[in-house]
Amino acid sequence: MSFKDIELNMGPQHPSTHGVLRLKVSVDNELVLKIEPVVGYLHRGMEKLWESLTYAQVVPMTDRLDYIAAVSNNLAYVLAVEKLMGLEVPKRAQYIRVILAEIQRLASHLAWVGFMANDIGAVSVLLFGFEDREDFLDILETYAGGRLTVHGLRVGGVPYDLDDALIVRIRKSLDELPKKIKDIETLLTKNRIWRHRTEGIGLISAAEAIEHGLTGPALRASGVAWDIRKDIPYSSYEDFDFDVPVLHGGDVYDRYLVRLEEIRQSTGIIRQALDKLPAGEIMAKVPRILKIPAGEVFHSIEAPKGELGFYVRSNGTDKPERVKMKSPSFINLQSLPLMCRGNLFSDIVGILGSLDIVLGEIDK
Amino acid sequence: MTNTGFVFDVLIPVGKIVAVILYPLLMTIVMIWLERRVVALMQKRLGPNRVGFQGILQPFADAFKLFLKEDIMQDQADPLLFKVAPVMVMFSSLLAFCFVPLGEPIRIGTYRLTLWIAQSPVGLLLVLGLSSISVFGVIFGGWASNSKYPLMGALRSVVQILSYEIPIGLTALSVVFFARSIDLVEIVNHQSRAKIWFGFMLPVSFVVFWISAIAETNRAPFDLPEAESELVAGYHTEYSGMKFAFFYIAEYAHMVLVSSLVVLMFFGGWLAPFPNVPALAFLKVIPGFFWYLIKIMFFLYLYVWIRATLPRYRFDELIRLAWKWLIPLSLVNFLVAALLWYIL
Amino acid sequence: MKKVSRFLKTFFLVDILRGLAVTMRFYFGRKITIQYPEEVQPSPERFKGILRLYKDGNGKPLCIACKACQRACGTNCFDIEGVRDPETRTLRPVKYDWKLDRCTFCGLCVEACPTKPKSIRFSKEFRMATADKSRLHFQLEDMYLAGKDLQKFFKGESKT
Amino acid sequence: MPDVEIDRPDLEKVREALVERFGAVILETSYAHKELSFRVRKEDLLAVLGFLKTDQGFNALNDMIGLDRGRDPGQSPGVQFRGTRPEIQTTGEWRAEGSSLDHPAPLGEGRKRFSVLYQLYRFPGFQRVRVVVDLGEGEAVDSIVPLYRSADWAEREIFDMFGIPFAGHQDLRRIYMSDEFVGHPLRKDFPLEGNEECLSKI
Repeated sequence: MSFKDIELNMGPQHPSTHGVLRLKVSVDNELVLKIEPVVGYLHRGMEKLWESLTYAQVVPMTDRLDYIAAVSNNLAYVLAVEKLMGLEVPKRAQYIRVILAEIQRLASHLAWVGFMANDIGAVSVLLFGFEDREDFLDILETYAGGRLTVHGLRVGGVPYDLDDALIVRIRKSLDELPKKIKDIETLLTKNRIWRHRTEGIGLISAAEAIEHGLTGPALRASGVAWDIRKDIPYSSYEDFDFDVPVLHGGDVYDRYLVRLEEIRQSTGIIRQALDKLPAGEIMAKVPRILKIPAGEVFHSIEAPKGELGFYVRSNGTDKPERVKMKSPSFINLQSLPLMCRGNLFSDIVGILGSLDIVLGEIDK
Repeated sequence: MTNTGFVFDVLIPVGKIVAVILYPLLMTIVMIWLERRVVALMQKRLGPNRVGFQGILQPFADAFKLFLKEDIMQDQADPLLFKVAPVMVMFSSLLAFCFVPLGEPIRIGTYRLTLWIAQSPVGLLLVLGLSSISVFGVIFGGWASNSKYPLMGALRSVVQILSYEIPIGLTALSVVFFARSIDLVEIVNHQSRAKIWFGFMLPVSFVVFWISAIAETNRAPFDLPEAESELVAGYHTEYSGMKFAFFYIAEYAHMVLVSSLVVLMFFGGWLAPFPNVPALAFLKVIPGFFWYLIKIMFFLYLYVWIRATLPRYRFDELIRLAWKWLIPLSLVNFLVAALLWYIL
Repeated sequence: MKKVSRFLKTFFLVDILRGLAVTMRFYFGRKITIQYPEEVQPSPERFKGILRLYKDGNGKPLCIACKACQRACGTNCFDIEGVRDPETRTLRPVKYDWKLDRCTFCGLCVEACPTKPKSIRFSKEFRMATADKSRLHFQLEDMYLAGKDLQKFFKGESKT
Repeated sequence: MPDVEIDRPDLEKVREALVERFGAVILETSYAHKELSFRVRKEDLLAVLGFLKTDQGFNALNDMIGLDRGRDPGQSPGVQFRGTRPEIQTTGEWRAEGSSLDHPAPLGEGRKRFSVLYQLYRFPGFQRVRVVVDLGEGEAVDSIVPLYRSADWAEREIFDMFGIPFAGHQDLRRIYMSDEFVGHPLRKDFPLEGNEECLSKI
C-alpha cells in the first residue's frame, strides 16, 4: 500500500456523511487529491411515485424529501400547484405559511449548527442545537400533529388556524432563542479551534459559485445577495422587513455566520408575521378533486438549504403528468470537489457539513 | 521462615501486584462512568442512570457485553501483530503504574509498607518511557488491520505522540531541575519540604505539560487518531470484543496515569493542601491517599470537561501548536526557571 | 493595542475558558431528559398517533363505508367494503382492512371523513411496535381497539 | 411564430434580443404564469444557450428537467421485467381514474417523445427563462457542461431517468440507479411491476 495515493471510501456507512452519501476520496497522506461524490443510495423513485398520486396526495410525500425541513418542501410544491391553478390564497393563510416556513428554517438551521459542530468534533453543540430545534419541532407538532413529516400545508391554504395559545407559545420560544444562540456562539464562533477548522476552508468564489449553480446560504457566504424571499417574493414575503446576510469570504466560517444571522432574521420575520397576522379565511375555495388544466409551471422558494423548486406539469387529469423537484442539496453537493481542492482530509467533513445537504432531497 | 516474614515477603508483594492491576482497572471503570455521566450532564442530558446506583454499574455492563461479543479478525490482517497490539497497549499502561507512588509509606511496626511497587531513582523517566511504548501498540494495531482508516489513525498517532513527547520532556525537566531528582517520590517530598507545589511555582510548565498530556493520551480536542467524524474510529476501527476493550481500557488507564503524573509533579501528590495555613491543618487528618485520589479525580474531570466543550483540532494545526507554540514556550519556560533558580 | 489584547486573549486561552464556563453552567443547569416509561411527554391536541375508528355515544359505529378515506389515501392503506343495513338504510362497513405498515400518518383520510364526528381519527397512541409483521394489518374489529387491548393485539395475544 | 403577450419588460427584452439574433431558430415562444420559455431545435441549443449566457447574462443554470410524453401505442416497451402483468394491479380505487401512467396519451404527428428543459437564471436581476429542446427516441442532445458546470449531474440524472444521451458529456453514467440497472425509470412505459433481473447479470 502506498501512502501517496490512498483511495478511501467515505460512506455509505460513515459517521459523518449525513445519511448514505458515498465519497470516493483519493488522499496523499492527509491531503485530498480527488474527491467524487456518489449518490443514489436513498433513491426512492419519488418523482415516479408522484405521477400516480393526485395533487393533494403528493403533499405529504414531499415531507420525505428534505426531512429536516418538511414545511419548506410542502410550501414549494403547494405554491407551484397554486400557481398552475391560478389560485389566490387568503392573506391569513399566506402569513401562517410564512410563520411555519420560518419556524422550519429555524429548526433546520439549528439542526445544521449541531451537525456541523459534531463534524468538527464539538459533540456537545450537537445536543444543544438539537434541543433548541426540538422546541420548534414541538410547535410544528402542536400545529399539525407531526414533528418531522409535518404535512403542514394544503393546496389552497393551511389546514389549521393559529390559535392564541400557539401564538403565545411561538413568542415564548422566540424570546428564549437569542440566549441559546449566544451560548452556541460562545462555544464556537470565537473558539480558536473552530476558527482554525473553518476559516479559509472550502473556499469558493462568487463567480465559481454561480457557475456551479450554488444557492442558499452557501451562495450568500460567497458574496452574492440572492434570496428568493427578497428578489422574487412569494407568499407575502414582500410584507416583511428583513435583511439578507451576505458575507464575502466564501469559506466554511462564513457559511456558518450566514446561517446564524439567518436564524436571527427568521425570528424577526416570525415576529412581524405574528404582529400583522390578518383575520380571514385560511383556505381558498378548492374543489375536492383537483383537476388542473394542462400546463406547466416552475416555482421556487428559498428553503433553508437553498433554492427549492418544483416543476409541475399537468395534463388535465387529477394527477400530475410530471413533477420535478429542483433540490438545492443536489446542486450544492456538485461543487464539493471544487471546494475540497487543496484541503486536508479532515476538512472534507467540515466542508460537506457546511453545505447542509440532506440525502433524502438529493436522491429523491 | 517466620509468619511475619511470609506476610512481608510474599503476601504483601503479591497483594501489591494484584493492586497494581486492579487499581488502574478500577479507576478506568470509575472514569468511564464519570465521563459518560459528566459529558451527559454538560450536554443537558442525564446519561446512564439505570444500571446500579446512578448508573455506576454501566461500565460493568458494557465490559460484559464486550466480553461476550464475537472476536472478529478479518482475513487480510496480520494475525500476530493484530493480536499483540492491544496487549501491548494494555501492558505498557499497566506496567507504568508499578512506578507510580500512591502515597506515603505506612509504618507497621518495624515494617515500612510502601504504596508503590518499585521506587526507581529515574521513576519519572521510566513512567514517561513506558507510557510511550503504547504508541507501538497503536501503530501495530493500525498497520496490522490492513485497512485504510486504521492506518491513517496510526500514522496520525505516531506524529502526534512524537511531537508532544518533546514539550512533555521539557516541562518535566523544569520540575526535575527544581526538585533535583527524577524520582517521583523525591519530587513529592521536595514539594513537601518547600511548602509550595510546583504547579503554583511553575504555572507555565503545568499548563504546557497538561496540554501535551491531553495530546499524548489522544483525548479531545486532540483525539485525531480516533476522530470518529473523519476516521470512523481510527486505529481500532477493525477491533471488536475483548481486543477493543483492551484498547479502550488502556486509553482510560493512560489518562489515569497522566493525571497521576500531573498530580505528583505539580500538585504535591498525596500532600494535603495549604500546608502553610495553620487554620487548615485539620486537612492533614485525611490520609494522603485520599487527597491523591481527589486530585486525580479533578484532573480526570478536567479531561471530560474539555472534551465536552471543544471542537477537534485538525492535523496540521495540531503539529503547528506543538512546534510553534508549546516547544518554544517550554524552552523559554525552562530558561526562566533556570534563571529563577539561580537568583534564589 | 488591539493586537496586543488579541495576543493576550489568545495566550491566556480566554476563548477556551469562556467555552468551559458555558459547559460548566449547563452542568449545573436544568436537564431536558425525559425518563420514558415513567415520564411520558404530553401529546399535543393534534398528535398523529395510530389511526382508530370511533363509535358514537351509544356504542354504534360511526363509519358509513363511504370509502372517502380509501380514495384520499396516497399509499393505499385501506380496503373497505360496506353493505346496506336493511333497518336503517345506511351503509355499514363489513370489511375495513387497514395496513399500518403502509400508513404515512399524513391525515388525508381523517380530513376526507364526512361523518360528524369523524369516524376515523388519530389517537394519541404512539406505541406501535410489534415483533409480528401480521399485526400491522388491521381488520374491522381491530380498528376499535385502544389502550391495553391494542398493546395485546400488537403482542399477538388477542385473536382476530 | 405566434406572438405572445409578455407583461414583463425585462423578459420582453430577452425575447426581442433572441428573435433578433436567431429569428426562425426559435421555434416557439410561450409565456404563461410569468414564465418565459423558448423551444429550439436540438442542433441550435448550444448557440442559443451560449448567446443567453454571454450576451444576455443568464449566468446560472438553475435546473434541467426531463420530460416523457409517452410512446405511441403499438410500440413495444423498452423494458420487460419478469413477472410483469399487462394491467397494473390495483387493490383500491386509487389508481382507477386514468392516471397518465396507465393510458399514455398517443403522441401527436410530428411531436417528439422527450423534452429537456433548461432553466436559466440571471444574476443579478434574478430573471428566469426556460429553453426547451424536443428529442425523439434515442436522439442525443449536446452536453452543456462546457457552458454551465452545474449541468453535470443534471445531465447524468436525465440520462439515468430517461435514457437521453448527452453528446460530449465526459462522465455520462447513471447517477441514482446502479450501473447494472435495466431501463430508465421515469419513462412512461417503465413497468411498475415485476422483478428486475439485474443481479443475475453481474
